[in-house]
Amino acid sequence: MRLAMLRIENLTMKFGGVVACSRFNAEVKKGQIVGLIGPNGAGKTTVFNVVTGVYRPSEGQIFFEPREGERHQLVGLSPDRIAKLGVCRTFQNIRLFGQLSVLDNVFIGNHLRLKSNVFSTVFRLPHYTTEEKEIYEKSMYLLEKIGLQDMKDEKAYSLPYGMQRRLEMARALATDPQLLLLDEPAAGMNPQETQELIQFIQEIKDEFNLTIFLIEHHMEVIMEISERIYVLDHGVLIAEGSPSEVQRNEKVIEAYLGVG
Amino acid sequence: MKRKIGLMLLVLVVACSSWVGFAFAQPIKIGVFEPMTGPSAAGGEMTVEGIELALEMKGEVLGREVQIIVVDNKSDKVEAANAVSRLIERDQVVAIIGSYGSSLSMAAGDIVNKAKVPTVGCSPTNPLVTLNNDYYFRVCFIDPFQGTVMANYAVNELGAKTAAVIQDVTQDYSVGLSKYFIDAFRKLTGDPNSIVEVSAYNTGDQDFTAQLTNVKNKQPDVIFAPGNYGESALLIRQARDLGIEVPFLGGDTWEAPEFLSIGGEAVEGAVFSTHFTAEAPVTPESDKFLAAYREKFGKEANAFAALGYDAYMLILDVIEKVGSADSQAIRDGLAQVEGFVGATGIITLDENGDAVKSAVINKVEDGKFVYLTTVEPF
Amino acid sequence: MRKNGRSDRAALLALACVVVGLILANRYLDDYKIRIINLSGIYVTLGLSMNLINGFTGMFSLGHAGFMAIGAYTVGILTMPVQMKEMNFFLQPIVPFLANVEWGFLPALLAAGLVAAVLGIIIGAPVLRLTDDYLAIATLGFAEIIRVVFTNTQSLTNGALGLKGIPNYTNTWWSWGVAFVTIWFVSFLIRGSYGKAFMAIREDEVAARAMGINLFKHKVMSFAFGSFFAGVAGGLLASLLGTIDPNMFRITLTFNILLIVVLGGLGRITGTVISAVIVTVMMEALRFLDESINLGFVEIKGVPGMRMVIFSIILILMVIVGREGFLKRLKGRETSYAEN
Amino acid sequence: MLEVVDLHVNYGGIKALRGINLTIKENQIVTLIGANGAGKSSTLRSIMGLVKKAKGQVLYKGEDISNLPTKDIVSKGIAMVPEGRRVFANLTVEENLILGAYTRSDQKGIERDMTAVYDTFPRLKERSWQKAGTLSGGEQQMLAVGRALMSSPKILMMDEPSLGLAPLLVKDIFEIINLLRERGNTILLVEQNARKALEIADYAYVLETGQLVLEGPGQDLLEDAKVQEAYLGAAR
Amino acid sequence: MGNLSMFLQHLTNGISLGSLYALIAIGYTMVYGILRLINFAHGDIFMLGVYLTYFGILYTSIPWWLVFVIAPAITGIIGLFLEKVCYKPLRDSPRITILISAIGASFLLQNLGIVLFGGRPRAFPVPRVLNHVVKVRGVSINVITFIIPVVTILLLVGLTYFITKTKTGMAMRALSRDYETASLMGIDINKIISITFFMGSLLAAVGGIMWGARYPQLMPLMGMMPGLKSFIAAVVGGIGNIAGAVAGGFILGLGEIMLVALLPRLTGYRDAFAFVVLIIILLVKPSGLMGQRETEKV
Repeated sequence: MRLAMLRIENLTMKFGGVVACSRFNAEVKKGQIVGLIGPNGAGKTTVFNVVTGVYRPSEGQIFFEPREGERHQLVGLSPDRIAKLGVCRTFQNIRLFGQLSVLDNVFIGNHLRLKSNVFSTVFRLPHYTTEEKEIYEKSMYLLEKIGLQDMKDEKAYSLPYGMQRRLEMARALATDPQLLLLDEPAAGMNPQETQELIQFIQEIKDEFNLTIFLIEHHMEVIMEISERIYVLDHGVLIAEGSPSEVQRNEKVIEAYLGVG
Repeated sequence: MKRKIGLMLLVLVVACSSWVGFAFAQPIKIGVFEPMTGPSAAGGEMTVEGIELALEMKGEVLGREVQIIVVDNKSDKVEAANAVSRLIERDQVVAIIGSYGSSLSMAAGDIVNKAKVPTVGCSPTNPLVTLNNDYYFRVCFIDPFQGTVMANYAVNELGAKTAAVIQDVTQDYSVGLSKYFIDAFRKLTGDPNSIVEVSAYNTGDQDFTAQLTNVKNKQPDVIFAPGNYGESALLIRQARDLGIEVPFLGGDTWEAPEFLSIGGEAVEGAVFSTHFTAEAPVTPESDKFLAAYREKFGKEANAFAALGYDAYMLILDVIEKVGSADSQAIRDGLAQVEGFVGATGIITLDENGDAVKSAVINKVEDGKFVYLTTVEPF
Repeated sequence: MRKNGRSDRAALLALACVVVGLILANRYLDDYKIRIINLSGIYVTLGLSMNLINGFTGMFSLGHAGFMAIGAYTVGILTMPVQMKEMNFFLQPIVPFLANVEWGFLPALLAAGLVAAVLGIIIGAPVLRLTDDYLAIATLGFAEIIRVVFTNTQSLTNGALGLKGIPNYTNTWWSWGVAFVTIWFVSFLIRGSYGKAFMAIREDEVAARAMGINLFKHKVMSFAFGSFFAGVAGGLLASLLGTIDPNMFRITLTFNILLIVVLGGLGRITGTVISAVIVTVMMEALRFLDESINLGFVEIKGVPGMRMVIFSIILILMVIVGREGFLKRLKGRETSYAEN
Repeated sequence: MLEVVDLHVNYGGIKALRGINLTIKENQIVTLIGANGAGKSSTLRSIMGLVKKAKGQVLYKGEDISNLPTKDIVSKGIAMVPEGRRVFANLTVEENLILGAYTRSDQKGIERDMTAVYDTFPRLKERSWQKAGTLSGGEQQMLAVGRALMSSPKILMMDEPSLGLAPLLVKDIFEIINLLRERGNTILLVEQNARKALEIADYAYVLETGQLVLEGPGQDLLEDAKVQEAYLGAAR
Repeated sequence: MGNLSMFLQHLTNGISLGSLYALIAIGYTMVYGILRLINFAHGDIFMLGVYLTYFGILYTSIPWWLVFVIAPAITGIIGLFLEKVCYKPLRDSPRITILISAIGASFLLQNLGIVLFGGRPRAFPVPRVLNHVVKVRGVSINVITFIIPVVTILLLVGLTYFITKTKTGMAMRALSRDYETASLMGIDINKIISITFFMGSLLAAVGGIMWGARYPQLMPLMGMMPGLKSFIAAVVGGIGNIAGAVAGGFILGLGEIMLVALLPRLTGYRDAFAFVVLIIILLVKPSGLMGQRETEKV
């Protein structure tokens, strides 16, 4: 039995009178890539927002267990606490630090692991300089990984769409996450870019020993890389299982894939 | 090395130019820093009118022309300090007049003291202005005197047994005056409980009904409410609306046409101390000043114009007496002033540089300031 | 990294120039010009401290006058000689525990900064979760409250009478020394990880939190640093003027600093420094607008207040024409927030 | 009826549209499909004058309307149902509909259309005094469509009307679209539910990263292998 | 003076002051509600309105009641012009930018006031009818004190009607949430915003006239404090909500008076009262008493 790194139990989220998500249960095991699909507005991003602490759920519990014997209840924690525990994410509508350079965006991803205090950064004490150098090298490595090392001084907003998506992922990787939540990483990408993305996700998963939970519309992505898929519709879980199971599920076909 | 040569050259140039300047009998420059904008603008304007009039009447001393340089201090401390510094350095004035508003004068105090340029204040009545400053003088009396005068008037003339005080806590002038009034009033009545209420407001406030309602409830015999003429006029108006009938007493700042126009009928009967009144000329110089003022501005002069006039005339008188327009000489001359006959009275400067002179008490009657009495220094 | 090295050298060069400039200025310039130089230095500190909060961290705070007041009074009360205090507090004696203190300038300045920073944290912490305009109004409110409190606590601040006779320690070395410490502090802070985190918050709070940045902690930190330097600058100003009162610290003072920050560009250090100097000098240079101009044959009557009209027009133009600051536009690097 | 010629749109440095050409004939349903961020919404928005065009023209009945302000385009008879419905949540249902007819002054016509909308969407009539923000997603979508219809448009453009709706409602929406066409409206439809869109479309365009990659009658595209792979899911 | 009549007097004073705050807050809240913009210059437009009335009465032969109509109309036009110059170019900019522009506009009007009208205060010519005192059982009330709440309530009713029942009002409400969709309805955004600014400034001027009649002292900086306080009133009531603004105004006015009445020792702190209330409201219920909370979408 693999460790259930993320367990969502009975999650319900209401906004005013609207129920975005109702009694949702899911589990992501360590080392897995798990997909979350469903029509637009089904409540997928809400699930991500609740897991990362942006919203506090109306009901339900979320457990994060990065390693055996270390279990955290994520409900009630602030987003930054959750990120520190090792859960990081990307956003559906890219949220980079637009006016800052590409390098700085990744640099900031490292901030939560910074050991030096603010005064040693200002007075540039030796242990900070060493640490800064490490962060710089790590950031450059990540930029190389996504092929943006030559654009490190460009402002983030000036990058083309596809590169912005990749930069967002590099930024998230810089936080040293155990669990990475990707919100529609392939949105707006053409088939070729999408293929590259699939490879990239596999690669980083292996290299950084990640567990990945992703929302995606591109069926080829989700079907190719996920081990398990959850299907949400109107905030309700309508199916779960392996890609092939889900694909054959009639409810799913009706709600999402569309029938003739 | 190069720097040294540069320095020497510079010294040479400065020396030459000052010598050349002297040879052509450059005008004697007197700086004026007064608030021409901002909350204290009215007082500044009135003062400058008097100074300009004095310049017209006596534009020459020791055979040299006198020039005044007026700088706006915007009723602001930083600006006041800059203005004075500029007068001293850029305009090279030998003496300075100013400023309406004690806090503005204080902002200039350190600068004139350091630069050793004698300065004569027209109407700053806060004792701190001249304290510990060998170069600051003034032609007006100070708050302790004014507060005491009004307390005397209240007790002796009006027969008041109780009083309420409403002060503008943001004005040093108002706070100071109130304090001296309270002390004197308690002493005169011999009753520590004779001050029945001390209430407060801020400059710029327009609604005083709450404070006044509290005061009304205490039924004082008089109300002492020194402050800006604008706020004071509104305050008295609202008091009358609330049915408070007792006399209002105040200080020299009330002497402005706006006090009458804003206050309207309500300020009828208000009594205040001031430095000078057109109705009771105290010296021959008063008559001269009044006539000239009437001719130039077509209206009756007020105390601030008269004080401006006196400050200027005093400086010129000292220059004449010591026979030099050198700053140090003027200062030393000022320190000796005794019995100078000014428009506002006979001025003797005490060891602090404060004028020892009489105060005038005015009353509002039929929309005009009417002279009541003169109070001699104690 | 190499780029940093180069700008460090440029900064050193600039520092050397200013030091030489100050030596020359102190030797050849008159007190009036020295005073302007002092004020410029103080305004550099003020501009940068406000820019740290408003420009780099993106919190729109209008509380600067309040923090300056705290700093100014701290320096005033701590450095004033004992008899001077007695003389000042002639209406109501000063509270006994302050009556006999007489500190040196440096410890007093540091205390000014610290008191301002601590009050900044106490005051700021609860309101920092407000956004934009609400934060602006709340901080402006705090500055007003500080002013009202200072007016009314007579035995502590001498109320409306203000303080007079604060020793004049401030000279060009102090004012520009502090300015340089501020420049150095802010630029190193911004270059380091924490400063980048501040800017991340400005760019996108949600994303910053998702990257593990504790919003509250960082905002409070930025606010504390900003108010620290504002307090120190207030102390310098008090010591330069020798006299202070609560009325000095009105909203208008904050607006002046805002003008400097907007002119120099939100989130720009060099721009702020240059604009602080320009604005201070212009405030004086434009005095002619308020005065009568004699052209020989005709005299144009000066209009008091014209200067401030011009300044407000400049402020509005600055915002409309160059949204990120005029100086930046002069440098030809054009970007727009809005298109992002 | 509506023609778009060589349309370019830039957002900052990003080229959102790079030369789009569309032709919409009267009484047709034309659909625009493509992935998120491909530029579908940008196309609609620039036709309505909501975003600045970098280059290109929009012709309506032969008349150049590229540079008209939005309100004039609306009064010419083009209406749009924006993505995500965007009903005025603080207004009642009825007020939303009244605003839909903002450009019109024929009181009788407005009343007639209002009745027509209420007939088409009886749920709205039941809730006419409710604030629009309290409606469910499906009801809001109906309101958004009804509101657009109130301007009695010649051309109705819909941006992802099925977004976030339950399958049943999606079916309803497409039925309504069909109905509208039968009533003589011309419709430009942007949809992510590519299959449904293509099924009802007379003509369709496929957008990819700001460019048209494919066009043809709806049925043809539905059978196109590439389209099937990319947009209909590899399911079949 | 008995305790009861003193209390009643305080109450009357509070209602009088509160209704003035409310009157100015209506205009504030209206502009904010539509544009989501704190029009810092609102207080200064208020000042312009009072000065225009002053000049109208003293320097023209127009009867005062007509000036009371004309001056606000002119002020409205000035407000509309201000929007075109200072705010319109920045409509798509970040809020901070517009806020700075608003501060600049406020600063500009204040200093223009100093240049044009001089720094010295002037006396507002209060028409006789508005200015005599009535005594009711020991409580003194100036007639103007009756008029102001009446005007406030009338305006509240009138505006509420306008906003809820007319097409333009509907367009305003629609616009306040969503410019773009509003323009999709064929609403001329610029026109509606202009109307909003016209009305907002007109209301400021009406408030100004009432203020002038109650506190007849005119100064170029007179708009600052009433402006800030009525803004606070608008926030307390829930900004964007007209009834809320009126409620906020009364709360603030009564609160200020009652602070002095109940805690006479704290009179010096009266000016800080409004700000303390503001901060408490912002922390406890940022949307104000009657406002609705908006949630940010991620």
